[in-house]
This record gives sequence, C-alpha cells and structure tokens, in this order.
Amino acid sequence: MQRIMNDPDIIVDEMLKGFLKAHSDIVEATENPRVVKAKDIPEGKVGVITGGGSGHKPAFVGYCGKNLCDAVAVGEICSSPTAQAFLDAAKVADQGKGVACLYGNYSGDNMNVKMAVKMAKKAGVTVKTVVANDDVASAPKDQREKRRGVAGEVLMWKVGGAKAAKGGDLDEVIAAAQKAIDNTRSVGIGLTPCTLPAVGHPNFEIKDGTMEVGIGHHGEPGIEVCELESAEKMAKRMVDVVVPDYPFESGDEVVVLVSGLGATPVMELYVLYDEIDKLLAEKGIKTHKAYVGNYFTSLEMMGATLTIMKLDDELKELIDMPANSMGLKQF
Amino acid sequence: MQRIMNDPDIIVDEMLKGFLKAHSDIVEATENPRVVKAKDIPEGKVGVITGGGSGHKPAFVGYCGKNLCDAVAVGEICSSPTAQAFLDAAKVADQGKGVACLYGNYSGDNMNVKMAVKMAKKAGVTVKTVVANDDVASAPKDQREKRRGVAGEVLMWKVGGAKAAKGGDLDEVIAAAQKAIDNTRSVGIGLTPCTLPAVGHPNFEIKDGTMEVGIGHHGEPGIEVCELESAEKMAKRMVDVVVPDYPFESGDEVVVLVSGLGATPVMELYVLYDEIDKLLAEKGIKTHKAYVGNYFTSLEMMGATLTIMKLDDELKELIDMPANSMGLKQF
Amino acid sequence: MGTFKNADGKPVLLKMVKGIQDNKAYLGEVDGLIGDGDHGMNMNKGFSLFEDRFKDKEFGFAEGLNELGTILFSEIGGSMGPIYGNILMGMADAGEDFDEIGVADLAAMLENGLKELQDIVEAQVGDKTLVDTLSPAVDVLKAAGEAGKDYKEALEEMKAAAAQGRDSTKDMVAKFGRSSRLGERSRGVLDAGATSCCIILTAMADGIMELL
Amino acid sequence: MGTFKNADGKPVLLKMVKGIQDNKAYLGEVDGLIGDGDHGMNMNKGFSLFEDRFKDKEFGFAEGLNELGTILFSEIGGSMGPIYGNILMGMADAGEDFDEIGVADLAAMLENGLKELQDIVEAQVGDKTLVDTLSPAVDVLKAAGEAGKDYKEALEEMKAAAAQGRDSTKDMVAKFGRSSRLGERSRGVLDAGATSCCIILTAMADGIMELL
Ligand SMILES: Nc1ncnc2c1ncn2[C@@H]1O[C@H](COP(=O)(O)OP(=O)(O)O)[C@@H](O)[C@H]1O
Ligand SMILES: Nc1ncnc2c1ncn2[C@@H]1O[C@H](COP(=O)(O)OP(=O)(O)O)[C@@H](O)[C@H]1O
Ligand SMILES: [Mg+2]
Ligand SMILES: [Mg+2]
Ligand SMILES: [Mg+2]
Ligand SMILES: [Mg+2]
Repeated sequence: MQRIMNDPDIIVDEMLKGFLKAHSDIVEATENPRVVKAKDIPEGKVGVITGGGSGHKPAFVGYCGKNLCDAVAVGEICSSPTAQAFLDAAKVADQGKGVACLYGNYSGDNMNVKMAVKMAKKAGVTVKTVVANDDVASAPKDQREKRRGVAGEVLMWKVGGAKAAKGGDLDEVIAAAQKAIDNTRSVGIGLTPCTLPAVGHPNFEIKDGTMEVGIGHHGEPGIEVCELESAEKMAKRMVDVVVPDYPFESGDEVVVLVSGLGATPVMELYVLYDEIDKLLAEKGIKTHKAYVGNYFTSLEMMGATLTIMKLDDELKELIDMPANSMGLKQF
Repeated sequence: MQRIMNDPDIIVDEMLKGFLKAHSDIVEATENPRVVKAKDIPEGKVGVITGGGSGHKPAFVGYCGKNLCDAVAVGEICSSPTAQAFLDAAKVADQGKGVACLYGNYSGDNMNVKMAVKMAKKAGVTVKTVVANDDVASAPKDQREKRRGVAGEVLMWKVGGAKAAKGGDLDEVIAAAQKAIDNTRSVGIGLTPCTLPAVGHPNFEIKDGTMEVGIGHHGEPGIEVCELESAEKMAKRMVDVVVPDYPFESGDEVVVLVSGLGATPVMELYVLYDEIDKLLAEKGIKTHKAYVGNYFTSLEMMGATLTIMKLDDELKELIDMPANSMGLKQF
Repeated sequence: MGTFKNADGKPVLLKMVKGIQDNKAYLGEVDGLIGDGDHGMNMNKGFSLFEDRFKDKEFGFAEGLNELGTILFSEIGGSMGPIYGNILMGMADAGEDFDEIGVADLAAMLENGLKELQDIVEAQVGDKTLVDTLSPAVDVLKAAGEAGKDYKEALEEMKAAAAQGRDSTKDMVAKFGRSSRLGERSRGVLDAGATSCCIILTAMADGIMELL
Repeated sequence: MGTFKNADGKPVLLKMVKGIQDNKAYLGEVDGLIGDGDHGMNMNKGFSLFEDRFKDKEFGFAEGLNELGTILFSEIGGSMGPIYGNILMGMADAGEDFDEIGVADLAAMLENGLKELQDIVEAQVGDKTLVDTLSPAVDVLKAAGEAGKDYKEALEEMKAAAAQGRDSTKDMVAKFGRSSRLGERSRGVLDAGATSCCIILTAMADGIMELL
C-alpha cells in the first residue's frame, strides 16, 4: 500500500488539520473537531449542511463554502459521521431559519441523521432532510428509496446551497434540493478496487481486464462485471443505464457531471465525456453545463461516474449561480 | 492496464475534444488542433503562452484562461508539442505587444520552442521565453540551468499571466515570470510508476514499500530510493531538500504548493501539507497562501510534489489576483 | 433466582470490552466476506475508548452501559455508533434506578435496548442483522424472568439463544446494511453485527455469573 | 562509382519507413532502459504518417526526405520531431537540385543534415546521442566520396561506421536528453536515438544499393 500517511487511525483528523489550514479563506474549524463550517456565512439564511464518510474528496468537506454547504459533518473513512457531528453541524448552521440536511442514502448516515434530527428538535433547531438516491444501479426503479446517493449529491448541494443563498425559506430549500435529486440519475464504472488505509489490502477485487458496471463508492457490487471496454462502449453503457431510467428525452436541457473515482487520469475523463456528449447530442438532449473532474471519489479507485440532471428554469438559475468551495469554484 | 480510452494513438485529440466542450466558457479551439486559446482575451495585452506534453492535467491546457495563459500548445503524452504548435500558439496570443512563452526545461521543449521563436521572428512576432527549472532534485545548484521544470510552473504562469493582465509590457512580464521561477524550488516523491496508454506497461519501477525521492514528472530517476516513510518523515525529507536550496529563511513569506502526482487520494495531500506546514512554521517561514490538490500530475502515478516560492510585494499582488481556468480558479 | 448489585457492575462492562477486543480481527473477517471488513475495527475503537476513559473510575452496571453507549453514539459514526449506542443507552435508561438487578430486571433492560434500536432501524428477525441475535436473547430472558428461573440457568439459556440467533443468520439473505446489496450472494456466511452482538451478550452473561 | 536517380528514390524512403516500423518495439525497449520508453512509438508514428500520406504518390529521394522531415517537424513533437525533422530537411535542402546522386552528393546531403541538427542541439560525438551514429557515418561517406570509392563499398562502410557509432554509445555516459539525468547510471546500454539513426542509415544504404 503506497500511501502518504502517519497512523491510519488518525488520518481523518490530520487531513482536516491540513484542509483547514490550506483553505482558511473558505472554511473554519468549529468546537466539534469533526464539523467544518464555511467562513462568513451570510446572516439570516437557512442553514445547509451535509456529512458523510471520508475518502471521497472533494466530498464532503470540499463542498463547504459560499453558496454551498454552511457546515459539514466528517466521518471516518467510508463511514458515516456521528449523530453528534450532524447535530453540531446543524447547530452551527442554524440562524433560526432552520437547517436543510442534504445527505446520501447509506444506512449509517440514515441512522445518524435520524438521531441528529431528533436531538436537534429537542434543542430547538428545525432540521429537514433530503436524502440523495441518484445511483440507478443500486436498486430497481420501483425501489428508488433503496438507491444510494453518489455524485448527484454535488448537484443537490449546488442547488440547495444556491436556493438558501438566494433567500429561500427552509421548505423552499428542501423542495429545490429534492427536485434536484429527483431530476438526477447516476451510474459508476469501477476499474480498480481501493484500499482503506487502516485495512491495508483491497476488500474487493476487480480483475485486470474487467470492469464493474454500477459499482458503488465503497466498492458495493454493481449490476454486472464484464470485459474492460473502450471509452466509447463504456460511455454507451453508462448512457444506456442513466438516460432511460429518468427518462431524459429529446429536447431536455441537462447538466452532465463526469467524475473520476480517484486514480483515473483526468485526461481520460475528457475522453469519456466526449463520447457521452456525442451520445446525448444524438438523442437530442441538450447539455447546458458540464462538470468534468474529480468531484466525488473513492480513495484510489480507478473508474468514473456519469450523472445527469434535468433542468427547469429554477434549477438552471441555481446551477449557474457562482460558488466558492475547495471542490467547486464557479464564477 | 485499467484505463478509459479508445485508440491510445488518438487519446490526446479525443481528450481535447472533451476538454473544449466541457470548458467552452473558458477556452476555445484554434485552427491548429493542438493549440487551445482562452476565450475573450482582453485587448492590447502581452500574450502569455505555454505548452508541454499531455498526461499532466491540469497542466498544461488547464492553465489556459483568464489572467493565466492566453494560448497553450499541446503535445502527445509526456512529449513536447511540435514547434509548429508553439508557433501557432504565439501567433494566436500575439496582439502586437509580443508574447511571453513560459515553459519547462525539457530537451524536447527546448528544441521546439527554440525553433518556434526563430520561425515567429520571421513571421514578425516577438517571442521571449522563461524556462522553468524549479526541480531541485534534477541537478546540483551550480547547474541550475539543467534542472527540470515541475509544479513550480503553475506559479510561474500565475505570476506571468497576472502581470500581463495588469498591463505589463513584454519585458515586465518576462521579468516577473523569471523572478517567480527564480524564487521557486520543488521536489517530488514518487510512490508508484505510471503507464503510457500506448505502451501498456510501466516503464520504470517503484517497488512496493519503497519510494523515490526527487522523481521527475515522467518517472525520471530521483536522488534516492528509500523505504516508504510516514507522511511526517516524507514532509521532512521534502522540506530538507527544498528549503536550504533557495534558501528560504525565517521571516520569509512564501506560497506553498503541494500537488498530487495523479492517483494519490487528495486526503493524503492534506495530511502531507499539515506536516509541511508545521516544519515551515518551526523555521519561522510564513505561508501567505497554500495550494493543495492535483495541480501537476503524471498520469496515474502516486506521490506528491512540494513547491515553495518566496514572495515580495510584486509577487504577492500577482499571486493574489483572481484567475479562472480549469486547473486554477481563484476568487 | 438471585440478583447482582447494579453498583458492582464494572467488571461486567470490562468483560464486554475484552470480548470485543479479543475478537477484533475475527469480526473484521466476518464483515469482510459480505461487508466492507471494518466491523472489528469500528467496534474495537468504541469499546477501547470506553476502557481508556473508565478503567480507572468507579461505576455501576447501568452507568457503565450509559457511558459506553454515549461514547459509541457521539464518537463512533458509521452504523455501529447509533446501533449499539441506542441499544446500550436503552438498557441503561431502563436500569438506572435498579439497586439490585434480577433476571426480570435484566430482561427489561435488554428489551428496552431492542426497542430503542428499532426506533432507528427497520430490521426484523430474519433480515440477517444483529436483531437476529438480540431479539431471541430478550425473549428467552423475559420468559425465564417470568418463570422465576435460576439466574445462571437463565443466562445460559440466553447465551444459547443468542448463539442460535447468530447462527441462524448464516442461511439468511441480508435485507439491510451493506451486505443487502449482494442479495442472494449474501447467503452462506454469518452476519457481522449478529456475531458481535452474540459476543457482547455472552461476555455480559459470563460477567454477571461471576457476580452471583 | 555510380549514381542513382533522385527521381527514383521513393523505394529508399519506404525502406527507411519499414526499418522504423519493424523496430518499433525494439527501440521502445532500448529507450526504456535509461529513457522513458517511447522512442519506438514516436518514430513509428511520424514515419507511418508519412507512409500513409505518400505511399500512393510519386516522389523522389530529396522530395521524400523533405516531406518526411516536415511531417516530423510539424506533427511529431518531443525531441524526435525537431531532431529528425532538422536532419531530414537538411539533407533534402542539400539534395533538391541533384538529378543523379553519387557518393559525394549523398555525403553532402548527410553533412548538411548533421549541420542543421547541430543548430538546435549541443550534443557532440561522445555525448551518447544519435550524433554518435550520424557523425562517423558522414565522415566515412565523405572520405569515400573524395576517394572515389565504389558506391556499394562506400555504403557498406557507412553502415559499418554507423553501427560502430551506435555501439560506441554503450560505454558512454549520457550528457543530453532524458538519460543524462542518470549520470553514471546511464552507462552500459545503447542510446535509443543512436540506435534509430543506425536503423535509418542502414535502410537508406540498403535501399540505395537496390537502385544501383
Ligand atoms: N440498517 C441496518 N439495520 C440493522 N442492522 C444493520 C443495518 N446496517 C448495518 N447493520 C448491522 O451492522 C453490521 C455491520 O456493521 P459495520 O461493519 O460496523 O458497519 P458498516 O456496515 O457501516 O461497515 C451488519 O452486519 C448488521 O448486523
Ligand atoms: N538534447 C539532445 N541532444 C541530442 N540528442 C538528443 C537530445 N535529447 C534527446 N536526444 C536523442 O533522442 C533520443 C530519445 O528520443 P525519444 O525517446 O524519442 O525522445 P524523449 O527523450 O523525448 O522521450 C535519445 O536517445 C537521444 O539520442
Ligand atoms: Mg464500514
Ligand atoms: Mg518521451
Ligand atoms: Mg462494515
Ligand atoms: Mg523517450
């Protein structure tokens, strides 16, 4: 395991120290060492928070910043933050207007958020939630509530953060974020496994020359293991999973997000995006904006995810709003 | 080789297509398919160009944009662009005020830039050059002219681009960029090799459990191969190479840039940065600004580089100026 | 019949801690087969944190459960924090006013732990989770309490029920947690949470027997 | 003695192309030992591009050299574009007015190629680059031209000089290019550019012999 670290048991704390120093213009520490907050949060707005396991950089702390999340709860690697951390994030973000907790559908996060919401209520803080479930490959469409949240969460934060920044009230922020995720579908293809620093060996396998379609951000098994394909065929496979599920149709305006899983060279993401774009154009689907890069990763996994979100006027305005965080800077 | 591509021989062209589409708000194509230019270049300014091999994303095209490079010549993977591409980049960027070509010290680039400068002169375009040589590990200090350019080039482009944007004339832009690189020192540590897509196997080896100190961006051998160390010790090793060479001293204000080599999880870069910051603070060196992320990579190599630049008032102002490119967005 | 003093419960807690510590690697292996392999690590971290902070302090059984639960809950994320946090704090809530803890009292404590757990998880018996261990253990202990059985006998029955519950997960298909993604492929191996729950209940029973 | 018609030179160019194509993997291996392993790929790409575009066209020797050089120069980056681009275009410049090309003419062409190369690189004989192959080949061919030697004999001597030059790089320490970073560690293996230059010169000589 060729990794840069000290004691793997404290890697998250050390990472946070470096993160807070490097981005002291955007974020700052809070009393809970596992909660990061945005600097200079505008007064009187609805709070927007998220949280999740570490190892997915820029997610989750990387989306703490201007017009994005006000506070973020940080978990161990690939493990949900504590209920306490979600609670403290909510408290930090609350300005009396309530807090929107926009997180991903994983059992640990569900439990911890559920408890945090209960505890927040006792403490007089209203927290409402949106749980992202954009990963088409993780359950059939009639069980959408079982689907995992993946890179589509970035678009949910972008939209929810912008809505709050524009002065939306809690229900409006929740509605916008919910619409964002309801309009969003994702799928991933994994090419190599990843290794948790404290474990020291990969805990799943992807054989050389094969790829796993529909893999999750923690290596959760996908729909199918098949032979490694050309970028053109991979793109087709991803588009064929994502497009019919929503379904995205001719005339739709969309946002496309292609994220690397960590170790895939960024140049390859552009090759993949080029193929995806050709397929969408053929279908008459119009790309309003594309994000290509490492937006939601899984340590040193190779592979990529495709996320598509259908826009309406409100979503377009919110997506186009500037933002400033480590993971997403937009003029 | 678990990679996302079609025919490896055209991967650069396909990457560029995807890049231009994804970032059509920042960059656009030119007549030479291997030259990318910034959109809406302000009128009347000195042109700033660079160029280099592909596989180092965001370098080089990722630094084409507002207050950065106006045009960039794109080479094959790990191979210098053609003289023709450098020439065409210069022509595209020239507004009659001359062009600053800020590139890295590699023999191919040197030859191609030399020929491009000659050809540009014939075509009536004045091109002056700064060649980056920030990599301390690549030659002794008394042979600085032999040293390679590595991640310090990002700071050279930032400074040169900002100086031109502020209305500096060609000599002023060249002087600022030259000062930037003269004030900059870098070193890299490689943890895994990388594989050129067209070759299919790594063309150098880094044994598991070892690391290569001073490695170059194409796997050029470093100063020393030693046992894989903790982040704390790696940081010390890097600081001990970089700091005495300039030398950076107590009271100096600096920019610190920690870049991943491609496949190292970004969280580990923050762990490393935290250790580096502690060492610099101990020495009384003050960090004005830190950049941590994948700024200059080598395909899917694991490892990181440390770059330090000493600031004066001019450099500080230029570093702090906003910028907008794929690789560097700064508010 | 018989009771133990709530105030004497510290060794029981330490025995539970040791049970987890001794099985850290084993739990990791079990979780590795159909989960992500971190169950031993997650549990060990929380239980060892408790040991570090409380081994030199005086505390009773319910109090210890509450402190351990609180640490899991506020310092261990993932699923284990809320799951075992809720179980242990639920037990503590139900037991904090007892001076002496008899079979029926212990059953009431465990029952409240299970109830608190079911507040945050939907899993039922048969879903291949720790509920398959905890639920029959509660049933058996409750029945023993109602029947006025001997404490040791009741505890042995509870241990057997927990072990049987754990083993029953082997042939199940996971419905919740990470392994549920595997569907049919999750059949044939034990559930990690059911395994750790059996370890904890067994250590607790053994610890109580030494106090009787 | 003897000459060949400049206008008949197409097969010579195609032979040079084939020489590179056949040795693509080998050149990659040689470059891999102390360079970055891409020399075979770089050369193959340029030479094959030329083949694709010109195999169905008519062209002479100097013209072919000029087109090949231009392709290298404007479409192949790295070091090979400018290096072989300058050599080949230099040869073409010196030869474009010849109808018949004798030994001395060929020597003059090669000499101009070397001169153009040295405009952009500083490497001298002994620095472990392709100059170590090209320079003795030029010298031998010049001498043969001056001595009025038989064409075939002159070409065989040139091939031998090129091969000897290539082999001489084995014991050298690289002073330029990527391998120069290795210092002493670069000793003991051939230089990739010296190897490809020998392949090109040999193929050229063999091609010319078939025209005589
Ligand atoms: N939603 C759930 N409901 C009930 N039990 C669960 C649930 N999710 C996980 N578990 C239990 O937790 C165990 C796994 O714990 P652990 O490996 O520590 O957490 P994680 O699954 O987050 O890696 C499972 O074996 C199962 O018994
Ligand atoms: N500065 C230089 N001067 C002379 N020859 C050089 C120089 N740089 C490289 N070469 C030649 O080029 C060869 C390497 O070519 P190639 O592998 O295609 O390019 P690169 O080194 O850019 O990967 C070397 O073996 C050497 O003969
Ligand atoms: Mg886990
Ligand atoms: Mg090369
Ligand atoms: Mg687990
Ligand atoms: Mg090479």
